[in-house]
Amino acid sequence: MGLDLLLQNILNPPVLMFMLGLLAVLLKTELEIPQPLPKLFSLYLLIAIGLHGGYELSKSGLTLDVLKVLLLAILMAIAVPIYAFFILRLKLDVYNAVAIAATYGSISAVTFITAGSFLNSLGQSYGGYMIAAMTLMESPAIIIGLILLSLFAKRNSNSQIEWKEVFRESFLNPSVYILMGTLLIGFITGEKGWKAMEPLFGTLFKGMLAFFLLDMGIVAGRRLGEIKKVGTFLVAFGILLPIFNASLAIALAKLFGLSKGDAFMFSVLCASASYIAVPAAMRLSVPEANPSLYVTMSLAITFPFNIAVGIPLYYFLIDQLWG
Amino acid sequence: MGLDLLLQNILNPPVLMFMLGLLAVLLKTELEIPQPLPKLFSLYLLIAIGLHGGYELSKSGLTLDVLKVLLLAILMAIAVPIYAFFILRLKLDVYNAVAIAATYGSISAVTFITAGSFLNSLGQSYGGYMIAAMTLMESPAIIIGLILLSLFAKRNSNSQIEWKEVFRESFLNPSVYILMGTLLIGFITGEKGWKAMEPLFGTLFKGMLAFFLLDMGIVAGRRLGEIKKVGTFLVAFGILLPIFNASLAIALAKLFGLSKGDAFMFSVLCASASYIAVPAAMRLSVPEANPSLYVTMSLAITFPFNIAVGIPLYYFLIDQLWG
Amino acid sequence: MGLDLLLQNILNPPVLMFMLGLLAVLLKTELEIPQPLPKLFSLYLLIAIGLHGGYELSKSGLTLDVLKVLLLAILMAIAVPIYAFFILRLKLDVYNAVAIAATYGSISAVTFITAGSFLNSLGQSYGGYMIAAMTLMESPAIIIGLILLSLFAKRNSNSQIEWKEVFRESFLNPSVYILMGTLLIGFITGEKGWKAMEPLFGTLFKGMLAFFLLDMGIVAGRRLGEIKKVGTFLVAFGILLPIFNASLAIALAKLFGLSKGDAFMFSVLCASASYIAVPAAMRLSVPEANPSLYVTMSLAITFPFNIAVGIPLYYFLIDQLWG
Amino acid sequence: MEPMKKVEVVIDSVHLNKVLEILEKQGVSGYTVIRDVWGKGERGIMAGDELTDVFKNSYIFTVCTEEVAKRVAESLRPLLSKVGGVCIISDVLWLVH
Amino acid sequence: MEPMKKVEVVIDSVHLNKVLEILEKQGVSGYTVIRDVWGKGERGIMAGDELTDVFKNSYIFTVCTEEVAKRVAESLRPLLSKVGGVCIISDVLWLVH
Amino acid sequence: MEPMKKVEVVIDSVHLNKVLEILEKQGVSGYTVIRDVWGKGERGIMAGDELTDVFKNSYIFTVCTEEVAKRVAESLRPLLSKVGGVCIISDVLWLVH
Ligand SMILES: Nc1ncnc2c1ncn2[C@@H]1O[C@H](COP(=O)(O)O)[C@@H](O)[C@H]1O
Ligand SMILES: Nc1ncnc2c1ncn2[C@@H]1O[C@H](COP(=O)(O)O)[C@@H](O)[C@H]1O
Ligand SMILES: Nc1ncnc2c1ncn2[C@@H]1O[C@H](COP(=O)(O)O)[C@@H](O)[C@H]1O
Ligand code: NA
Ligand code: NA
Ligand code: NA
Repeated sequence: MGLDLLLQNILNPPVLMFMLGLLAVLLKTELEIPQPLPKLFSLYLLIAIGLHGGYELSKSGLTLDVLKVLLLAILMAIAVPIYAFFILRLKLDVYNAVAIAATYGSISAVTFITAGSFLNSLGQSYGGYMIAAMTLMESPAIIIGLILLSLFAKRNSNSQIEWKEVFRESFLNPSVYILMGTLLIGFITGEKGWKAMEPLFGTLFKGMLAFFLLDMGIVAGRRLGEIKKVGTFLVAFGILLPIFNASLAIALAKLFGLSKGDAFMFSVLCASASYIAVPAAMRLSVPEANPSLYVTMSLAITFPFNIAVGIPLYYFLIDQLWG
Repeated sequence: MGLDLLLQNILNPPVLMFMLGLLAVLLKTELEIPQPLPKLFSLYLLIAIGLHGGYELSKSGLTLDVLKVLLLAILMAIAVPIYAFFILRLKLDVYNAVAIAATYGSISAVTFITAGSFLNSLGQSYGGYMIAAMTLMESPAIIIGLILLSLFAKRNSNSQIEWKEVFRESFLNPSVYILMGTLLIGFITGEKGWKAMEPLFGTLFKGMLAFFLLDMGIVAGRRLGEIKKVGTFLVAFGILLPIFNASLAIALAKLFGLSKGDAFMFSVLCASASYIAVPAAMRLSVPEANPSLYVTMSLAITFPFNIAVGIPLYYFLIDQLWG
Repeated sequence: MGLDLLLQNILNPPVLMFMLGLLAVLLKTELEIPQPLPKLFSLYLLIAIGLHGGYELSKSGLTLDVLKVLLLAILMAIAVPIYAFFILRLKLDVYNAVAIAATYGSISAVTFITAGSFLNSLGQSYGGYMIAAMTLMESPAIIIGLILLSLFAKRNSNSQIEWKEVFRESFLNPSVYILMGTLLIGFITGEKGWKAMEPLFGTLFKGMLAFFLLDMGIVAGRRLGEIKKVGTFLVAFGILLPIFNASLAIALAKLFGLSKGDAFMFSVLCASASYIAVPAAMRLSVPEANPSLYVTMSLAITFPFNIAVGIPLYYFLIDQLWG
Repeated sequence: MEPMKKVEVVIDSVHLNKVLEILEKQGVSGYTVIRDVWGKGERGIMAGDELTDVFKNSYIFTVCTEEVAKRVAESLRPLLSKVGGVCIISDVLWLVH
Repeated sequence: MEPMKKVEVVIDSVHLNKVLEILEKQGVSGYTVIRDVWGKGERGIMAGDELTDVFKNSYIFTVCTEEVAKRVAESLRPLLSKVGGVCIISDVLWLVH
Repeated sequence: MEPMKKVEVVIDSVHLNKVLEILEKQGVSGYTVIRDVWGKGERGIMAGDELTDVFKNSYIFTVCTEEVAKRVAESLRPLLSKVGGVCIISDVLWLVH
């Protein structure tokens, strides 16, 4: 694969900041970014891509291509957790299989954002509707996971799933909500609105991403220690499944004739795993599953892999097909 | 009233962000902006308007018009809590009447700021000395309130008012202090100083306001539930008194020949109610009053009303008179 | 000394913000900037100078001059704590002498940064490698201090120094680490990287500094009360030693032919005292020493002195010699 | 001063609401909550992870009469045995005002 | 180990200083404070409102001798009955060092 | 419900890790920590200074058997007498689940 691409990706302040954070933990420095600063950054990033995506949409409008992308997004959001579950069942009990499957069925906004700034640095772009696609892909996996659970797990009465709760939790979790909301605001206020918001939510974007990735590195680093507990099977799973998901996404993207940029962002979405929305939901609804499995896999294995290797890799593949 | 004005006001990212926050609570999403982030934003906004106002003052200088405005400001800051008190006494005990009267006698910086960015979006402006006026209007209501209290409430010895404490609390509360201080700094450092501060405290202003209003929406939303406890009389009071205050302010402004922009900002100041400085003081000095009355009214009724309807309404009235 | 220089320095928003913070405490306002906001600002400032310094280095490259500066830096970082210790022993027990000596042997990044923006406002600049020099000067004092301790203090067995711990603590303390890391990132990513980071870490720099100095003023103000406990000897020490250190630094700088800007920044480094890294290390390794001595001296005496008087003073001296 | 029982609970923060519901249901006169405590127990270390919010505990205590305390303890048991956490009861004197 | 009393107080944060003054006045050897706790009681829910800081409690405890504890309790009563809050006292053993 | 001991410690946060090591070494089944508490004692006021992090305490409590509690107390004594802080022990009932 194009080594230049790999370097092109890694030799970027944001990615290097991520590694700086990782290293900080490995070297046992006491560097930390205490709450609620990480919340400030993640909130900022969500609002920023929401507003910008909405503004882009207000220019492009809702074309048929958009619908195509959104459909593909939902399709994958339903398919991934299902096949992931059955793969995981080969080695794991139902509870952990469900939790991990749901984690990989959903997406990571920060991976998406980092991929976006990588695409940018190559002088290319993607449609604002990809933000909508991302939003649509965040929640279904939770529902699918719990359906699988109620199908395959024999639980005693006092641990019935409260479906109403679950649906609210899934479709109204903060990140989904803020993304949808700002997408709408960006769409409504269009050019004028964006001009007013751009200095904060546009111009500073890359710097804030770098700042946040420093924290992501620290958080991921803290989990590194637990990888051994995770075991080879799950480590392999945490790397191979994303590659598989991305490849599948690329194939579909080609089949449905997505643009190069959109195809890339779509593949990144499918390859990424959730470390906030889904874990939160799983802790509540599947306490039998072990968080240090699914959180560690998503944060300490898949996220770093995607940031460092996955992003250029998927782009490389797409570059071959789209040219 | 000009529907276009209403839309012009609402279809702005900041106001829409406020509604997004409100809705987040109504939909029971777990969206929250934890402390001390709100403090960061409010501090930023206070410093920003302080520095900018001071810079503007350094250009315009202290003219007679300025003194006129400041006098009007103090006048209203004294008058409002007094007549508000007697209106409230029709239905409430002395303690709650005092607390609510003081709340409406003081001002809300964020309402003022939002009005300012609305004025901006209409391509108009106001004098930097309006910031000074705002600062002067924050504290007197507290003193007036406590004077009314000592006149009309028969309290047992152990709850004597500690006047020294009260004066410090009122005139040196953080927001008053930071506004006066940065106003002075902006004035002293003038052009050169502002050039250095503008990238952070000028260019990013609208974005930060939008970010903060998202939080204001959440906080206001949390109180919405308590409106029923507040009762029709106080709900009506929370909407009608601001309109009355604004109208009175507009009349005075016309009488004293204020400029259009200044008149508008002045009317907004009189219409707004405090939800930080005064409640803090009231909790300390009037524990007999029920915070969920005065906080709810100011945050969940008057603030949203002013942000969404009041601002364009007052502007509309002024537009009729100033043309 | 050039009064104009003094004013030139003080009549700057950042320095005035510092005084505003100080005054806030003296006037007993309840103004505060709660954690982790100060951490956000200090982290921001460290990252910003790190990235920018690295970028500058990538342009200038590692010349012989650079090595000269770095050597001087290490030299002073070793010399200062030693002679400071023996001066302090005239009045203090070993433990407090060690802690204070280490405090003054190390540096204060914020003093350095404030000096930098003062230099800027005079239209002059310094080499990016000065950041590296600063980084090198942060830790040695801790080691020297503990060596002095083990030489001169007779402690019972259960308080042996854990040298391994100490070295990690010193050379991998968060600020040293983040400075080295971002310096490297800035160096590697060069022009392209800086362009992406500049909007956040360059353009906003002065504003953020002002914001942070407001907090520094509050924190320093809180300690002012303890100055009387510190006693005349230590107060004098907290002002005279910095002046002496700076003069020595200037002499060396002249001797080794440093550029004017570098000489100034170097003198400021030697004159400044640590209030984070070293106190943290001392609390852990020298609990017998009284933190309210060394923290108060560094925060409430030396820091304000340098910010207000030291910076223009050192510059004045240099101006005489370099012309 | 009235003799009362103090019931203390430490539990994963996601389950805080369940605990409060139980307290309300058993009719305690009030409770106090400290968010963001961390600790270690059977389920390993719970050192609040800034990002994911997983692994974070809450501490709740309520002062109530002995039999309310008993009822609270009983109705907490199933929850605790499912999701972990601790519950302890001790004697206190309550200042009546 | 010395037998002592532990006095715990939960009160609206605006009144924290008043409580500390009382403790000092009664001559306790020290105290520990946890800011930003929330809870529920006669006066309804106190769930620290991020913006206005209204509805936020503080938790204070002090370890002292029995008669100091008694005096503290007595001098706290009027404050608590005016502004609300709770005060409880329990037995502890103090590790002398 | 099993009778147990509750051991509470307040100490300067820099020494928190030392305390936890001691608890582990004495084999407690778990512990709970509250960071960022402040207070006053022999060593004066410890009101967490936002910037330097000096003057900040941590609060730790562990529930354990009487003899573990005794051992913990003994092994804490030297540390406390060197760096200050308090340690108290009280009786609690532990809800077995
Ligand atoms: N023996 C103990 N003493 C104090 N706190 C405990 C103890 N055991 C558990 N905890 C607290 O309860 C939480 C959950 O415990 P567990 O379910 O055993 O993992 C832990 O994270 C600790 O905060
Ligand atoms: N029974 C109780 N147990 C524990 N904490 C309580 C209890 N009652 C009140 N509190 C605390 O004391 C605060 C004030 O109580 P109150 O004055 O009754 O509203 C509440 O917000 C709670 O944090
Ligand atoms: N009598 C006491 N009651 C409650 N907490 C105390 C007491 N004495 C000391 N503390 C806490 O222990 C910390 C250190 O105490 P000291 O070492 O005596 O300064 C203080 O900052 C308080 O938080
Ligand atoms: Na995925
Ligand atoms: Na008003
Ligand atoms: Na120095």
